[in-house]
Amino acid sequence: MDLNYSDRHKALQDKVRAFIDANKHEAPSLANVRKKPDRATLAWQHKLLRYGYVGRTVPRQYGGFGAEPDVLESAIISQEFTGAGISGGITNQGISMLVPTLLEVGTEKQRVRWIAPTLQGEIIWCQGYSEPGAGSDLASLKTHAHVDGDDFVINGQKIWTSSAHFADMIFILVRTEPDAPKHRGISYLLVPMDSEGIEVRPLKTMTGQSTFNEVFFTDVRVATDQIVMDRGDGWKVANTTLKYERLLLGDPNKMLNRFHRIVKMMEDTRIGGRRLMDMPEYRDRLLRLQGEVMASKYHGMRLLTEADKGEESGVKRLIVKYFGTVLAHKLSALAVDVMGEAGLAYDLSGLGTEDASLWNSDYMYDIGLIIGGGSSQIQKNIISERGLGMPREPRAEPQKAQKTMER
Amino acid sequence: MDLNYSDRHKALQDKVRAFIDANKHEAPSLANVRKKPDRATLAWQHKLLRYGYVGRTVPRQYGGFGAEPDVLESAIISQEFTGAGISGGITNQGISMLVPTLLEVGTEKQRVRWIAPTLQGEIIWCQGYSEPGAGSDLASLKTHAHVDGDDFVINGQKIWTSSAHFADMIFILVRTEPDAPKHRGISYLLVPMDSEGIEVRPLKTMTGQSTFNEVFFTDVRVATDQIVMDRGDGWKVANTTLKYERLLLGDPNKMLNRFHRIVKMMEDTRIGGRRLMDMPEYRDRLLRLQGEVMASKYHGMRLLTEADKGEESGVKRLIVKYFGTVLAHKLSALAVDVMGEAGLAYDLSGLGTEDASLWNSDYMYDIGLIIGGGSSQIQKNIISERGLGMPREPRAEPQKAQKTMER
Amino acid sequence: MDFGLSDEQRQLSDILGNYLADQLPIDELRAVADQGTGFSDDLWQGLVELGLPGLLIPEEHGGSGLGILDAAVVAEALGYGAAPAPYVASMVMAPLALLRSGDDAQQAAWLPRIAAGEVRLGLGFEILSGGTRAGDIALKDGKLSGEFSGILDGGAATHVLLYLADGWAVIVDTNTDTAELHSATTIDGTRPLTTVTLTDANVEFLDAANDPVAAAQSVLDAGRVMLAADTLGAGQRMLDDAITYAADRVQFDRPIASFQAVKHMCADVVSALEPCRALVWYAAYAQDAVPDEARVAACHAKAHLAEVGRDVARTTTEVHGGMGFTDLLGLHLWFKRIGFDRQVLGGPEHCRHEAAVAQGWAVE
Amino acid sequence: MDFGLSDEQRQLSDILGNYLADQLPIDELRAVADQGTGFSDDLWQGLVELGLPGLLIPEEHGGSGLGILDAAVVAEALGYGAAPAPYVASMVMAPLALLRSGDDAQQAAWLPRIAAGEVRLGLGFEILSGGTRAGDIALKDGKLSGEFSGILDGGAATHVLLYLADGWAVIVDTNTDTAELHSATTIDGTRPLTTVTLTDANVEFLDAANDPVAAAQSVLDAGRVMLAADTLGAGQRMLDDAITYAADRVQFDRPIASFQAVKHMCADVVSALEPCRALVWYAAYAQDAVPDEARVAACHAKAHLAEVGRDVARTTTEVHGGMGFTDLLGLHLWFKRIGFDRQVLGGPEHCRHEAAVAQGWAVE
Repeated sequence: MDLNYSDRHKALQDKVRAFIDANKHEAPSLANVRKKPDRATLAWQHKLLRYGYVGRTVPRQYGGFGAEPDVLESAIISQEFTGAGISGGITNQGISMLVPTLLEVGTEKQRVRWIAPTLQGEIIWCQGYSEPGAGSDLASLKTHAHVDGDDFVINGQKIWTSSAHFADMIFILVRTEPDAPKHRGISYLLVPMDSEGIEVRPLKTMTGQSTFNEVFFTDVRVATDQIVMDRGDGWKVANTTLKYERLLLGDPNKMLNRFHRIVKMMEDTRIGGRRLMDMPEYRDRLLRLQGEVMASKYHGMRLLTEADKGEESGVKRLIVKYFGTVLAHKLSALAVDVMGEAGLAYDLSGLGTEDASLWNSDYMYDIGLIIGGGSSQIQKNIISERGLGMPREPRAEPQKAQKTMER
Repeated sequence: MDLNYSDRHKALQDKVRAFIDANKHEAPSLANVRKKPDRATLAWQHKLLRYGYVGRTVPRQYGGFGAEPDVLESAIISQEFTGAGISGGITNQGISMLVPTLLEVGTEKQRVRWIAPTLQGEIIWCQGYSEPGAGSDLASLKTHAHVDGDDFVINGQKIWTSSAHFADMIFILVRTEPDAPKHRGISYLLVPMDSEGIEVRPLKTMTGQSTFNEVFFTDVRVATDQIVMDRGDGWKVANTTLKYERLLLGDPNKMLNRFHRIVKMMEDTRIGGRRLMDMPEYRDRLLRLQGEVMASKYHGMRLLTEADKGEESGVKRLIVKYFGTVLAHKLSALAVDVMGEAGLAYDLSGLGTEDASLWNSDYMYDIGLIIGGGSSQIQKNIISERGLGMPREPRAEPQKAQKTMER
Repeated sequence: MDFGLSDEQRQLSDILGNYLADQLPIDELRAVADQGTGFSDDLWQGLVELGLPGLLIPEEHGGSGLGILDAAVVAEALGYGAAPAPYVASMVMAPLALLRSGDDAQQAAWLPRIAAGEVRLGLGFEILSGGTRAGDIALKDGKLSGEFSGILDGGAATHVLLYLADGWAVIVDTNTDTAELHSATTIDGTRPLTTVTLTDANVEFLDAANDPVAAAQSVLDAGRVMLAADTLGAGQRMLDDAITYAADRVQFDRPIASFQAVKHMCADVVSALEPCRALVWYAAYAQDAVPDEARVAACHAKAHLAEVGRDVARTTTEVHGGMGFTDLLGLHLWFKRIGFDRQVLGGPEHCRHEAAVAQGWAVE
Repeated sequence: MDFGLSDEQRQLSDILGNYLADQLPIDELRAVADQGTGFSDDLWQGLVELGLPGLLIPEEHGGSGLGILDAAVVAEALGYGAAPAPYVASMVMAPLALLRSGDDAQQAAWLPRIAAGEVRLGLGFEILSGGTRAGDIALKDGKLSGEFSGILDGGAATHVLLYLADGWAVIVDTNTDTAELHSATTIDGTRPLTTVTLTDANVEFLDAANDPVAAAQSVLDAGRVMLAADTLGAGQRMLDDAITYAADRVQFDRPIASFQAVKHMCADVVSALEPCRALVWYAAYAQDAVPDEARVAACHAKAHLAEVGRDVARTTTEVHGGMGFTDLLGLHLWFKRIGFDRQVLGGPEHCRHEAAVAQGWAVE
């Protein structure tokens, strides 16, 4: 057990801190990282690329920094930028998912064409996986494409597509082989978002915001060479991509930071003249959560260590999404509760505080996080089957694409 | 809404109270109701029968009191005896389950032969349903009987058989038609416990007590006319029996009485010099449970009313076992917790109090109740499928007896 | 013994339920919620025609003279429909306040106008307003000044009825320069929370009660029972929707309702929610018929429904998966309604503490 | 950074785990538990041979001079095996008490004998004894009288080490007429709780600590971490058993492990339990290496494991169905072990309150 970084990692941490100190005046607002990048954002991105704080392990020939993969280095870089409240670069699924996927299964031509512009923020990607009828059961997706001359012609609908309203490209799963078994009839295509026949509609959620979209495809044409791997390999490609998503380790301090915000609020706020921290019922709930938050933090450090050593974390990794999202929701629930009526405020006029509005938004968004990216029920299936080796349920019917898919 | 009894029911309540007052000196100890009845117990049983406080709705020709069924009357009688801490008669599954079953599906000969002696406490019954390998999936039972001359010959094992160590008779489910579908291969037999080849072994549970038994059958012979309904009808008969078990409504005040015991303890006990009720964390838990206890009580009154009116209570009835057993366990958990180290005591020597020992026993026994008679998981299947009309799971295999059953 | 609703109460529930199902389709509801006033003129007129404002008002004053259990039946139906209508304060608490603390003349002046739907009173308790600052309401020469927040049903109120910290009730006309109303956007678009800023405002005192604090508490308790009933209705709606959605939604070639995990979520919800119905009924009935238990029952109904409601709201949303998180089905309107009910007139910890005090288990 | 166990710690865990799996079959364990002394001579000798009593004792006094994280690894393995052995008090807290508060002569006198397995100290804190009467321990002319309850590892102790209410520690020889031990049957047969009745007993004071209260607290904290680790091990065992049982048990023509409900119960258990491992490790490590966080971490490890442990114990018992409720599999020995760990040295509410005090969020 050693909670300190090695000299090498300590040196990197110092270097990142120095970089942030020296350059933070140039950093774009954090609010901009999920928008179409402006000039300042692009300049910041290019600088981060040069220093290796973005695209760190991407080979130099594809526009990256060419460093050896090192989990702790990545974690340190991410923690330092987050901790300082400074943008760590453009965040989109092109950088986090498509780039590693192309590195693993793309052709040389595809790597050369897409990776560098993606890292540089010149191409923003969105992800077209989920559909209204294919959520937990993603492989039942119905958006389909048939070949017409040199093109695929795509029809269907995707949902939960964040960034679609400003993305340049979408990587998308479509059914191209309607007669093949469910998982083997899917292809993975790269499609320009300005193609004729694509319509993006904002998707409003319970928080009132529209951070997601629905994307409709009507006879959208894309050249047949815009495919990654072969026809019918899409499920395999997507799982490569998902693997990288799963590899992204959360910041072990994330829950702790959230917890400290509640502590501060409970220490500073009086409701009906009484300090929130002095109400034993609330305080005991706070302390219960502190125990969970500490467990979450040290579990995260344990996972980082294992990843650093190249060990398989198995069930330890698989539980993170489930317990993490539920814990986040418990934290926001406490925050909302302790504010009483003042905690109902959902704008900043009159009643309530900024805290109330933000925590309420979190309280609802956290439910979205519990559901999204594999609901708790799916997570528990994964944990028990892949993590604990428990048997699958008997299948309802043989695994094949349904007729309705072929309309 | 009317919380008062009608004049007729009030009159019954007065009558029962007067009876208890006048006769309680004759009542046997409550500790004896689940033992082999002694002379005092039998005398009390006969008196209760005469007054109609036992066998109330059983027709006179079978030794009962011959009253019209009336749910509130039964509830009042039960509550008065329980409330006064006085035995309401011998408790065994012969009286609660077999008698109503014989009344519904028994032959005239069976009714005449078994019902009166059972009510009078001359024949004590135990129930042979569950097996080590057939719990939730009761219909997969493997104890079997074949016909040899005028006898069934029974081999196999039953478990969870309370009273078996002193019972005179057992009503038992055995597989008699190995080639029939699972649910249609079972017969319901009435077997003397002194038959050669029956061995009773006490079954110790986590509480340390042995209130249950295992019963082993080795070539046990019973005459073929000792069957209720026909061969293969056993599952139907058992469901008649279970219907009566399910009809037994709990006392709405049961949880409330338990709750009041905790209140008293928390008001009277000091740990480390501090009154338990003055510890806000414990008090808030107590109050949370008070809300649940009140909901449970009024829900029970609602069910009584519906039963009294002959209405079907549907899901309202189906949830009772699940939430009731879980609530009981939450109450005993609080009781154990508030006593701290003193709450660990499990005998009455030295450390701790009678309370500690009793609550600890309850804390464990309550888990048995959550599991027994259909675990929480089975209860939730029943609630969602029968109560909420949700579809069953697809079956793993066609429903039939397995080969292993026919050894 | 007859623990349950009368035929008339079932009818009342059915009529109102059918009315809301017909007259308040989800698009209409969403449109009203987006405004955030908690008020729709059409709906209001409909409820007036159904006689709701006069429910608790004696017949001599133009009402139907029903009891608090009847009012709870209505609250449950309104919660089931997430009806954006001033009910808890305007139709239940304010009439009760006048009946408990108004003199004959005040009752004769106010109650018929409330019953007729001509005046709508918002209502607030200074002591529960949840303000993060210390209260600053001052009474000087019979005029009231200061800021008073946490007012229920203030979105389209003609007057507000305020309980001051000492238990006295006053009515303020909102249509004057001395009273300025601001309704904040809360999570629940169907019912706002309102702040009134008073500057030497004329007030009408309701001071005919022998025990003003007890009178104020009984009004508060009735309001809490209504909020509990509202949560009950909203929770039942979310459960019904979840069961329907799960039956229709197919994943892995099966309706998700056939998955044990989904079934057990629904079983957990109904097992927690259904006993709440009896608790709410009893608490409502006790307000009129069992005075000794009225306080404790009201506190527990409010607190217990708040806790169960939260779990119900989250679980049923999860059953809906991603669709539950979108605005597409409008399910979140009920989720937020339950969240609102939880926090106003005292959160669950607060209510439980009051129940403890009422039973002598804690000091105030 | 290297958050995890060293190879040596893994080895220690494996060796002890294998030893217990071999030497403590369920029948043997049940037999010892039925006696209720928490002591088996064979097992004790085995643990002495493995060097456990000297784990924390410096090499100069015949021990191996390891740290509290090593001790926690051992505690987890003992919990996994439900080992009926005096460990938490005899092998961890008592040596630490001597190291923190004993002078050189006392250390030289006691520690080698502890390391050799010749003396076994029970240990108790007057302030946490959980007695329902006010404490009645009196010190007069250097002799101690009164009843002292809640002593850990007192079942076969040669001496007891008592922390008096003011933080002073004393050692009492139990083999005299002036000290009478009574070990009560608790729910956990593998570890009793003992009461000692003293009548003008001679005591040896450990009074070399500069800050006796801080020294006492650090011993208490270490004990709490050990109990947390014990629960972790016991919980892991129950989960492992549940998974195995569910895979073997067939109902409705399927192993019950293939039912979603059963799978999700196990998923809930592992999701709660596995992060506890990191918390326990950290709390143990902090006792030696992060003094500023040692108290809070120990309190939270104890409290959090108590809460998680309870859920784990109940859920895994439920997975076993009726068999979990019988004595046939002996599963209840772990259930009870977890229940014992929860209550001794301060229940979870108590520990959380101490954590709040330590962080300035509450007053004592």
